[in-house]
Amino acid sequence: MMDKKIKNVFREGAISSEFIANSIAKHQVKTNIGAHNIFLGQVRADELDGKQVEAIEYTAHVEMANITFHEIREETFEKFDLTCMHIYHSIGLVSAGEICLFVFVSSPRRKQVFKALEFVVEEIKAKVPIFGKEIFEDTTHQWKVNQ
Amino acid sequence: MMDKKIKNVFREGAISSEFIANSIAKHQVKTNIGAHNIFLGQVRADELDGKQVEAIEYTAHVEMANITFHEIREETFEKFDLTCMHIYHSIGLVSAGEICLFVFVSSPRRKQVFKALEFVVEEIKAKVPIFGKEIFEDTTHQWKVNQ
Amino acid sequence: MELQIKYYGMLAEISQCDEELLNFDGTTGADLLHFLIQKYPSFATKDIKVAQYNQIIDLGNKITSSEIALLPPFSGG
Amino acid sequence: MELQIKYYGMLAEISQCDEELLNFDGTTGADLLHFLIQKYPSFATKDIKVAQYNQIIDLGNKITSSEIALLPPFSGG
Repeated sequence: MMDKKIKNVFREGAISSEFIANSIAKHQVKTNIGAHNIFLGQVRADELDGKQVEAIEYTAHVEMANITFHEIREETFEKFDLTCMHIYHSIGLVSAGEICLFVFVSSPRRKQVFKALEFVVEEIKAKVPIFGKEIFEDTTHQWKVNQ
Repeated sequence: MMDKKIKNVFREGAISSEFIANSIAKHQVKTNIGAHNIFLGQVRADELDGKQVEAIEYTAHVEMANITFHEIREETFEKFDLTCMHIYHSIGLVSAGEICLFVFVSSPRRKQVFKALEFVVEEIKAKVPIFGKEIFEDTTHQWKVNQ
Repeated sequence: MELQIKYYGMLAEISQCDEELLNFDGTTGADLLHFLIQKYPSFATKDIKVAQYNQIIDLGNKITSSEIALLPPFSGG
Repeated sequence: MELQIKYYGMLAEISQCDEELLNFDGTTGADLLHFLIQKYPSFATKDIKVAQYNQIIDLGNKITSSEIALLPPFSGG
Protein backbone atom coordinates (compact mmCIF):
# COMPACT_ATOMS: atom_id res chain seq x y z
CA MET A 1 0.00 0.00 0.00
CA MET A 2 3.05 2.26 0.36
CA ASP A 3 3.08 3.74 -3.13
CA LYS A 4 -0.51 4.85 -3.26
CA LYS A 5 -1.19 8.43 -4.21
CA ILE A 6 -2.45 10.88 -1.62
CA LYS A 7 -6.23 11.06 -2.00
CA ASN A 8 -8.46 14.02 -1.28
CA VAL A 9 -10.59 12.98 1.70
CA PHE A 10 -12.66 16.16 1.78
CA ARG A 11 -16.20 16.54 0.45
CA GLU A 12 -17.90 19.94 0.24
CA GLY A 13 -20.79 20.09 2.74
CA ALA A 14 -22.64 17.17 4.33
CA ILE A 15 -22.10 13.52 3.34
CA SER A 16 -25.43 12.20 2.06
CA SER A 17 -26.99 8.82 2.88
CA GLU A 18 -27.11 8.14 -0.90
CA PHE A 19 -23.33 8.58 -1.07
CA ILE A 20 -22.95 6.08 1.79
CA ALA A 21 -25.36 3.61 0.13
CA ASN A 22 -23.46 3.87 -3.12
CA SER A 23 -20.21 3.15 -1.32
CA ILE A 24 -21.74 0.05 0.34
CA ALA A 25 -23.20 -1.19 -2.98
CA LYS A 26 -19.79 -0.95 -4.70
CA HIS A 27 -18.44 -3.57 -2.28
CA GLN A 28 -20.84 -6.31 -3.36
CA VAL A 29 -18.45 -7.46 -6.07
CA LYS A 30 -15.76 -8.05 -3.42
CA THR A 31 -17.02 -11.47 -2.37
CA ASN A 32 -14.05 -12.18 -0.09
CA ILE A 33 -15.46 -9.59 2.36
CA GLY A 34 -17.54 -10.95 5.25
CA ALA A 35 -17.79 -7.91 7.53
CA HIS A 36 -18.10 -4.15 7.08
CA ASN A 37 -17.93 -1.61 9.89
CA ILE A 38 -18.98 1.98 9.33
CA PHE A 39 -18.55 5.01 11.57
CA LEU A 40 -20.62 8.14 10.91
CA GLY A 41 -20.02 11.42 12.71
CA GLN A 42 -23.20 13.51 12.90
CA VAL A 43 -23.37 17.21 13.86
CA ARG A 44 -25.09 17.57 17.25
CA ALA A 45 -27.41 20.48 18.08
CA ASP A 46 -25.60 21.07 21.40
CA GLU A 47 -26.88 23.81 23.66
CA LEU A 48 -24.80 26.58 25.25
CA ASP A 49 -26.49 29.24 27.41
CA GLY A 50 -29.86 28.30 25.91
CA LYS A 51 -28.66 28.67 22.31
CA GLN A 52 -28.57 25.69 19.93
CA VAL A 53 -25.85 24.76 17.47
CA GLU A 54 -27.37 25.04 13.98
CA ALA A 55 -24.36 23.98 11.94
CA ILE A 56 -20.61 23.42 12.03
CA GLU A 57 -18.37 25.12 9.50
CA TYR A 58 -15.31 22.98 8.88
CA THR A 59 -12.00 24.38 7.66
CA ALA A 60 -8.71 22.50 7.45
CA HIS A 61 -5.04 22.64 6.59
CA VAL A 62 -6.11 20.60 3.58
CA GLU A 63 -2.71 19.51 2.28
CA MET A 64 -1.40 18.47 5.69
CA ALA A 65 -4.76 16.85 6.55
CA ASN A 66 -4.75 14.69 3.41
CA ILE A 67 -1.18 13.59 4.12
CA THR A 68 -2.15 12.74 7.71
CA PHE A 69 -5.22 10.78 6.52
CA HIS A 70 -2.91 8.90 4.16
CA GLU A 71 -0.51 8.04 7.00
CA ILE A 72 -3.40 6.86 9.19
CA ARG A 73 -4.57 4.60 6.32
CA GLU A 74 -1.10 3.10 5.86
CA GLU A 75 -0.70 2.43 9.58
CA THR A 76 -4.16 0.87 9.84
CA PHE A 77 -3.49 -1.48 6.91
CA GLU A 78 -0.24 -2.53 8.58
CA LYS A 79 -1.89 -3.15 11.96
CA PHE A 80 -5.11 -4.91 10.85
CA ASP A 81 -6.08 -7.48 8.23
CA LEU A 82 -8.38 -5.31 6.12
CA THR A 83 -9.61 -5.71 2.56
CA CYS A 84 -10.42 -2.04 2.12
CA MET A 85 -10.86 1.27 3.88
CA HIS A 86 -12.49 4.56 2.87
CA ILE A 87 -12.49 7.89 4.71
CA TYR A 88 -14.51 11.01 3.81
CA HIS A 89 -14.68 14.23 5.82
CA SER A 90 -16.80 17.30 5.19
CA ILE A 91 -15.37 20.74 4.55
CA GLY A 92 -17.56 23.85 4.67
CA LEU A 93 -20.98 24.03 6.27
CA VAL A 94 -22.75 20.97 7.75
CA SER A 95 -26.12 21.44 9.49
CA ALA A 96 -27.11 19.77 12.77
CA GLY A 97 -28.31 16.21 12.03
CA GLU A 98 -26.13 15.87 8.93
CA ILE A 99 -23.13 13.56 8.50
CA CYS A 100 -19.63 15.12 8.55
CA LEU A 101 -17.40 12.02 8.81
CA PHE A 102 -17.73 8.63 7.08
CA VAL A 103 -15.20 5.89 7.81
CA PHE A 104 -15.71 2.49 6.19
CA VAL A 105 -13.55 -0.61 6.84
CA SER A 106 -14.03 -4.12 5.45
CA SER A 107 -12.43 -7.48 6.17
CA PRO A 108 -12.99 -11.16 5.45
CA ARG A 109 -13.89 -11.68 9.14
CA ARG A 110 -15.50 -9.51 11.80
CA LYS A 111 -12.90 -9.59 14.59
CA GLN A 112 -10.59 -7.16 12.79
CA VAL A 113 -13.08 -4.51 11.73
CA PHE A 114 -14.14 -3.35 15.21
CA LYS A 115 -10.62 -2.63 16.42
CA ALA A 116 -9.55 -1.14 13.09
CA LEU A 117 -12.49 1.27 12.91
CA GLU A 118 -12.04 2.54 16.46
CA PHE A 119 -8.32 3.02 15.79
CA VAL A 120 -8.95 5.05 12.62
CA VAL A 121 -11.58 7.30 14.23
CA GLU A 122 -9.42 8.04 17.29
CA GLU A 123 -6.43 8.80 15.08
CA ILE A 124 -8.50 11.20 12.95
CA LYS A 125 -9.79 13.05 16.02
CA ALA A 126 -6.28 13.38 17.48
CA LYS A 127 -4.04 13.99 14.48
CA VAL A 128 -5.81 15.61 11.54
CA PRO A 129 -5.72 19.44 11.33
CA ILE A 130 -9.44 20.09 10.86
CA PHE A 131 -11.23 22.90 12.68
CA GLY A 132 -14.93 23.07 13.45
CA LYS A 133 -16.73 26.34 14.14
CA GLU A 134 -20.06 25.71 15.89
CA ILE A 135 -22.57 28.26 14.65
CA PHE A 136 -25.57 29.06 16.87
CA GLU A 137 -29.05 30.08 15.76
CA ASP A 138 -28.28 33.74 16.58
CA THR A 139 -25.18 33.59 14.29
CA THR A 140 -22.73 33.75 17.22
CA HIS A 141 -20.20 30.91 17.27
CA GLN A 142 -17.66 28.96 19.31
CA TRP A 143 -14.72 26.82 18.24
CA LYS A 144 -15.17 23.12 18.81
CA VAL A 145 -12.40 21.18 20.56
CA ASN A 146 -12.14 17.36 20.45
CA GLN A 147 -12.06 15.45 23.73
CA MET B 1 -37.16 0.14 27.32
CA MET B 2 -38.56 -2.85 29.24
CA ASP B 3 -42.13 -2.73 27.99
CA LYS B 4 -41.37 -2.57 24.28
CA LYS B 5 -43.08 -5.08 22.07
CA ILE B 6 -41.10 -7.88 20.47
CA LYS B 7 -40.18 -6.72 16.94
CA ASN B 8 -39.68 -8.88 13.89
CA VAL B 9 -35.99 -8.58 13.03
CA PHE B 10 -36.17 -10.72 9.89
CA ARG B 11 -36.26 -9.43 6.33
CA GLU B 12 -36.90 -11.74 3.38
CA GLY B 13 -33.75 -12.00 1.25
CA ALA B 14 -30.78 -9.61 1.15
CA ILE B 15 -30.73 -6.23 2.93
CA SER B 16 -30.31 -3.57 0.24
CA SER B 17 -28.01 -0.54 0.42
CA GLU B 18 -31.12 1.64 -0.17
CA PHE B 19 -32.71 0.20 2.98
CA ILE B 20 -29.53 1.05 4.92
CA ALA B 21 -29.42 4.59 3.46
CA ASN B 22 -33.05 5.13 4.38
CA SER B 23 -32.35 4.01 7.93
CA ILE B 24 -29.41 6.46 8.19
CA ALA B 25 -31.47 9.34 6.73
CA LYS B 26 -34.24 8.79 9.31
CA HIS B 27 -31.76 9.64 12.08
CA GLN B 28 -31.06 13.16 10.85
CA VAL B 29 -33.95 14.54 12.91
CA LYS B 30 -32.34 13.13 16.08
CA THR B 31 -29.93 16.01 16.59
CA ASN B 32 -28.71 14.79 19.98
CA ILE B 33 -26.85 11.99 18.16
CA GLY B 34 -23.15 12.58 17.46
CA ALA B 35 -21.96 9.12 16.45
CA HIS B 36 -23.39 6.17 14.53
CA ASN B 37 -21.73 2.78 14.21
CA ILE B 38 -22.95 0.24 11.68
CA PHE B 39 -22.05 -3.41 11.25
CA LEU B 40 -22.87 -5.20 8.00
CA GLY B 41 -22.47 -8.93 7.54
CA GLN B 42 -21.86 -9.85 3.89
CA VAL B 43 -22.08 -13.36 2.41
CA ARG B 44 -18.59 -14.54 1.44
CA ALA B 45 -17.93 -16.67 -1.64
CA ASP B 46 -15.79 -19.10 0.37
CA GLU B 47 -14.17 -22.01 -1.43
CA LEU B 48 -14.32 -25.67 -0.43
CA ASP B 49 -12.64 -28.33 -2.58
CA GLY B 50 -12.52 -25.88 -5.47
CA LYS B 51 -16.24 -25.08 -5.29
CA GLN B 52 -17.48 -21.57 -4.47
CA VAL B 53 -20.34 -20.58 -2.17
CA GLU B 54 -22.98 -18.93 -4.36
CA ALA B 55 -25.50 -18.08 -1.65
CA ILE B 56 -26.54 -18.77 1.93
CA GLU B 57 -30.08 -19.87 2.69
CA TYR B 58 -31.06 -18.70 6.18
CA THR B 59 -33.69 -20.42 8.29
CA ALA B 60 -34.44 -19.71 11.94
CA HIS B 61 -36.51 -20.58 14.97
CA VAL B 62 -38.20 -17.26 14.25
CA GLU B 63 -40.19 -16.81 17.46
CA MET B 64 -37.28 -17.72 19.74
CA ALA B 65 -34.89 -15.67 17.60
CA ASN B 66 -37.02 -12.52 17.86
CA ILE B 67 -37.28 -12.94 21.64
CA THR B 68 -33.51 -13.41 21.86
CA PHE B 69 -32.88 -10.31 19.69
CA HIS B 70 -35.20 -8.42 22.05
CA GLU B 71 -33.26 -9.59 25.11
CA ILE B 72 -29.96 -8.60 23.47
CA ARG B 73 -31.40 -5.12 22.78
CA GLU B 74 -32.54 -4.71 26.40
CA GLU B 75 -29.20 -5.80 27.78
CA THR B 76 -27.30 -3.51 25.39
CA PHE B 77 -29.40 -0.48 26.37
CA GLU B 78 -28.71 -1.26 30.03
CA LYS B 79 -24.95 -1.62 29.50
CA PHE B 80 -24.30 1.32 27.15
CA ASP B 81 -25.49 4.91 26.80
CA LEU B 82 -27.24 4.61 23.43
CA THR B 83 -29.86 6.81 21.79
CA CYS B 84 -31.10 4.09 19.48
CA MET B 85 -30.39 0.65 18.07
CA HIS B 86 -31.71 -1.27 15.07
CA ILE B 87 -31.10 -4.88 14.06
CA TYR B 88 -32.15 -6.58 10.81
CA HIS B 89 -31.30 -10.12 9.71
CA SER B 90 -32.07 -11.86 6.44
CA ILE B 91 -34.17 -14.97 6.16
CA GLY B 92 -34.28 -17.02 2.96
CA LEU B 93 -31.73 -16.80 0.18
CA VAL B 94 -28.86 -14.25 0.17
CA SER B 95 -26.29 -14.36 -2.66
CA ALA B 96 -22.52 -13.97 -2.20
CA GLY B 97 -21.69 -10.25 -1.93
CA GLU B 98 -25.09 -9.34 -0.50
CA ILE B 99 -25.80 -8.09 3.04
CA CYS B 100 -27.44 -10.52 5.51
CA LEU B 101 -27.03 -8.62 8.83
CA PHE B 102 -27.41 -4.91 9.57
CA VAL B 103 -26.81 -3.63 13.10
CA PHE B 104 -27.03 0.13 13.73
CA VAL B 105 -26.26 1.84 17.06
CA SER B 106 -26.25 5.59 17.79
CA SER B 107 -25.14 7.68 20.75
CA PRO B 108 -24.46 11.31 21.64
CA ARG B 109 -20.72 10.51 21.80
CA ARG B 110 -18.47 8.06 20.02
CA LYS B 111 -16.86 6.15 22.92
CA GLN B 112 -20.00 4.12 23.61
CA VAL B 113 -20.87 3.04 20.08
CA PHE B 114 -17.78 0.93 19.37
CA LYS B 115 -18.15 -1.26 22.45
CA ALA B 116 -21.94 -1.48 22.11
CA LEU B 117 -21.81 -2.58 18.47
CA GLU B 118 -19.20 -5.28 19.06
CA PHE B 119 -21.22 -6.55 22.03
CA VAL B 120 -24.43 -6.78 19.97
CA VAL B 121 -22.78 -8.59 17.05
CA GLU B 122 -21.04 -11.14 19.29
CA GLU B 123 -24.28 -11.79 21.18
CA ILE B 124 -26.17 -12.34 17.92
CA LYS B 125 -23.58 -14.81 16.64
CA ALA B 126 -23.59 -16.77 19.92
CA LYS B 127 -27.21 -16.73 21.03
CA VAL B 128 -29.71 -16.37 18.19
CA PRO B 129 -31.10 -19.60 16.64
CA ILE B 130 -30.42 -18.81 12.98
CA PHE B 131 -29.06 -21.45 10.60
CA GLY B 132 -27.14 -20.79 7.40
CA LYS B 133 -26.92 -23.33 4.60
CA GLU B 134 -24.03 -22.51 2.26
CA ILE B 135 -25.03 -23.43 -1.28
CA PHE B 136 -22.28 -24.11 -3.82
CA GLU B 137 -22.37 -23.47 -7.56
CA ASP B 138 -23.01 -27.20 -8.22
CA THR B 139 -26.08 -27.06 -5.87
CA THR B 140 -24.37 -29.15 -3.16
CA HIS B 141 -24.32 -27.52 0.27
CA GLN B 142 -22.80 -27.45 3.74
CA TRP B 143 -24.12 -26.06 7.02
CA LYS B 144 -22.32 -22.98 8.26
CA VAL B 145 -21.12 -22.88 11.89
CA ASN B 146 -20.16 -19.63 13.67
CA GLN B 147 -16.72 -19.39 15.22
CA MET C 1 -46.48 -38.05 26.94
CA GLU C 2 -46.97 -36.83 23.42
CA LEU C 3 -44.40 -34.25 22.28
CA GLN C 4 -44.36 -32.11 19.19
CA ILE C 5 -40.70 -31.97 18.19
CA LYS C 6 -39.50 -29.23 15.84
CA TYR C 7 -36.26 -29.73 13.94
CA TYR C 8 -34.09 -26.90 12.60
CA GLY C 9 -31.28 -26.55 10.06
CA MET C 10 -29.19 -29.66 9.51
CA LEU C 11 -31.35 -31.58 11.99
CA ALA C 12 -34.46 -31.11 9.83
CA GLU C 13 -32.37 -32.35 6.92
CA ILE C 14 -31.55 -35.54 8.85
CA SER C 15 -35.09 -36.12 10.16
CA GLN C 16 -36.51 -35.20 6.73
CA CYS C 17 -39.29 -33.24 8.42
CA ASP C 18 -39.73 -29.87 10.14
CA GLU C 19 -41.76 -31.34 12.98
CA GLU C 20 -43.37 -34.55 14.17
CA LEU C 21 -45.44 -35.92 17.06
CA LEU C 22 -43.71 -38.55 19.17
CA ASN C 23 -44.55 -40.48 22.34
CA PHE C 24 -41.82 -39.89 24.88
CA ASP C 25 -41.73 -41.58 28.27
CA GLY C 26 -38.52 -40.09 29.67
CA THR C 27 -38.08 -37.06 31.95
CA THR C 28 -35.08 -34.85 31.07
CA GLY C 29 -33.62 -33.18 28.00
CA ALA C 30 -30.89 -35.84 28.05
CA ASP C 31 -33.53 -38.59 28.00
CA LEU C 32 -35.15 -36.94 25.00
CA LEU C 33 -31.87 -36.66 23.10
CA HIS C 34 -31.09 -40.31 23.86
CA PHE C 35 -34.56 -41.27 22.59
CA LEU C 36 -34.17 -39.26 19.38
CA ILE C 37 -30.68 -40.63 18.67
CA GLN C 38 -32.25 -44.10 18.51
CA LYS C 39 -34.55 -42.80 15.77
CA TYR C 40 -31.89 -40.69 14.00
CA PRO C 41 -28.47 -42.22 14.75
CA SER C 42 -26.52 -39.38 13.11
CA PHE C 43 -27.89 -36.94 15.74
CA ALA C 44 -25.24 -38.55 17.98
CA THR C 45 -22.45 -36.74 16.12
CA LYS C 46 -24.12 -33.30 16.23
CA ASP C 47 -23.91 -30.57 18.84
CA ILE C 48 -27.63 -30.26 19.68
CA LYS C 49 -29.42 -27.83 22.01
CA VAL C 50 -32.91 -28.56 23.37
CA ALA C 51 -35.34 -25.63 23.83
CA GLN C 52 -38.80 -25.31 25.36
CA TYR C 53 -40.85 -22.14 25.88
CA ASN C 54 -38.35 -20.41 23.54
CA GLN C 55 -35.43 -21.06 25.89
CA ILE C 56 -32.54 -23.48 25.75
CA ILE C 57 -32.55 -25.88 28.70
CA ASP C 58 -29.72 -27.69 30.43
CA LEU C 59 -29.90 -31.33 29.43
CA GLY C 60 -30.42 -32.34 33.06
CA ASN C 61 -33.60 -30.25 33.27
CA LYS C 62 -37.10 -31.64 32.99
CA ILE C 63 -39.15 -31.53 29.81
CA THR C 64 -42.37 -29.75 30.85
CA SER C 65 -43.65 -28.35 27.54
CA SER C 66 -45.40 -30.44 24.91
CA GLU C 67 -43.57 -28.44 22.22
CA ILE C 68 -39.82 -28.93 21.98
CA ALA C 69 -37.29 -27.38 19.57
CA LEU C 70 -34.13 -29.21 18.53
CA LEU C 71 -31.41 -26.72 17.54
CA PRO C 72 -28.09 -27.38 15.75
CA PRO C 73 -25.15 -24.90 16.10
CA PHE C 74 -26.13 -21.30 15.33
CA SER C 75 -24.76 -19.51 12.29
CA GLY C 76 -26.49 -16.16 12.03
CA GLY C 77 -24.77 -12.99 10.84
CA MET D 1 14.30 35.72 7.45
CA GLU D 2 10.98 36.29 5.78
CA LEU D 3 8.31 33.76 6.74
CA GLN D 4 4.91 33.18 5.25
CA ILE D 5 2.70 32.38 8.25
CA LYS D 6 -0.64 30.62 7.70
CA TYR D 7 -3.28 30.82 10.41
CA TYR D 8 -6.09 28.30 10.88
CA GLY D 9 -9.42 28.17 12.71
CA MET D 10 -9.68 30.44 15.75
CA LEU D 11 -6.14 31.73 15.13
CA ALA D 12 -7.15 33.15 11.74
CA GLU D 13 -10.06 34.78 13.51
CA ILE D 14 -7.67 36.48 15.95
CA SER D 15 -5.12 37.51 13.31
CA GLN D 16 -7.95 38.54 10.98
CA CYS D 17 -6.07 37.04 8.04
CA ASP D 18 -5.42 33.58 6.61
CA GLU D 19 -1.76 34.30 6.00
CA GLU D 20 0.82 37.04 6.14
CA LEU D 21 4.52 37.66 5.46
CA LEU D 22 6.60 38.51 8.52
CA ASN D 23 10.27 39.12 9.20
CA PHE D 24 11.42 36.73 11.90
CA ASP D 25 14.94 36.75 13.36
CA GLY D 26 14.62 33.92 15.87
CA THR D 27 15.56 30.25 15.49
CA THR D 28 13.07 27.80 17.03
CA GLY D 29 9.34 27.18 17.04
CA ALA D 30 9.25 28.62 20.57
CA ASP D 31 10.95 31.81 19.35
CA LEU D 32 8.34 32.11 16.62
CA LEU D 33 5.44 31.66 19.02
CA HIS D 34 6.95 34.23 21.39
CA PHE D 35 7.32 36.65 18.46
CA LEU D 36 3.72 36.14 17.32
CA ILE D 37 2.30 36.54 20.84
CA GLN D 38 3.75 40.06 20.83
CA LYS D 39 1.72 40.78 17.71
CA TYR D 40 -1.42 38.87 18.82
CA PRO D 41 -1.48 38.83 22.66
CA SER D 42 -4.46 36.45 22.90
CA PHE D 43 -2.38 33.72 21.19
CA ALA D 44 -0.82 33.36 24.67
CA THR D 45 -3.98 31.70 26.00
CA LYS D 46 -4.34 29.24 23.12
CA ASP D 47 -2.93 25.74 22.69
CA ILE D 48 -1.00 26.27 19.44
CA LYS D 49 0.96 23.79 17.32
CA VAL D 50 3.58 24.91 14.80
CA ALA D 51 3.94 22.96 11.54
CA GLN D 52 6.40 23.12 8.65
CA TYR D 53 6.62 20.82 5.62
CA ASN D 54 3.14 19.52 6.64
CA GLN D 55 4.43 18.22 9.96
CA ILE D 56 4.04 19.46 13.51
CA ILE D 57 7.41 20.33 15.10
CA ASP D 58 8.50 20.29 18.71
CA LEU D 59 8.76 23.88 19.84
CA GLY D 60 12.48 23.40 20.54
CA ASN D 61 13.13 22.50 16.91
CA LYS D 62 14.51 24.89 14.32
CA ILE D 63 12.36 26.72 11.83
CA THR D 64 13.85 25.77 8.45
CA SER D 65 10.94 26.31 6.05
CA SER D 66 9.84 29.72 4.82
CA GLU D 67 6.23 28.56 5.07
CA ILE D 68 4.84 27.93 8.55
CA ALA D 69 1.37 26.82 9.66
CA LEU D 70 -0.08 27.84 13.02
CA LEU D 71 -2.66 25.29 14.19
CA PRO D 72 -5.19 25.57 17.05
CA PRO D 73 -6.66 22.40 18.69
CA PHE D 74 -8.11 19.92 16.19
CA SER D 75 -11.81 19.23 16.04
CA GLY D 76 -12.44 17.01 13.05
CA GLY D 77 -15.03 14.24 13.02
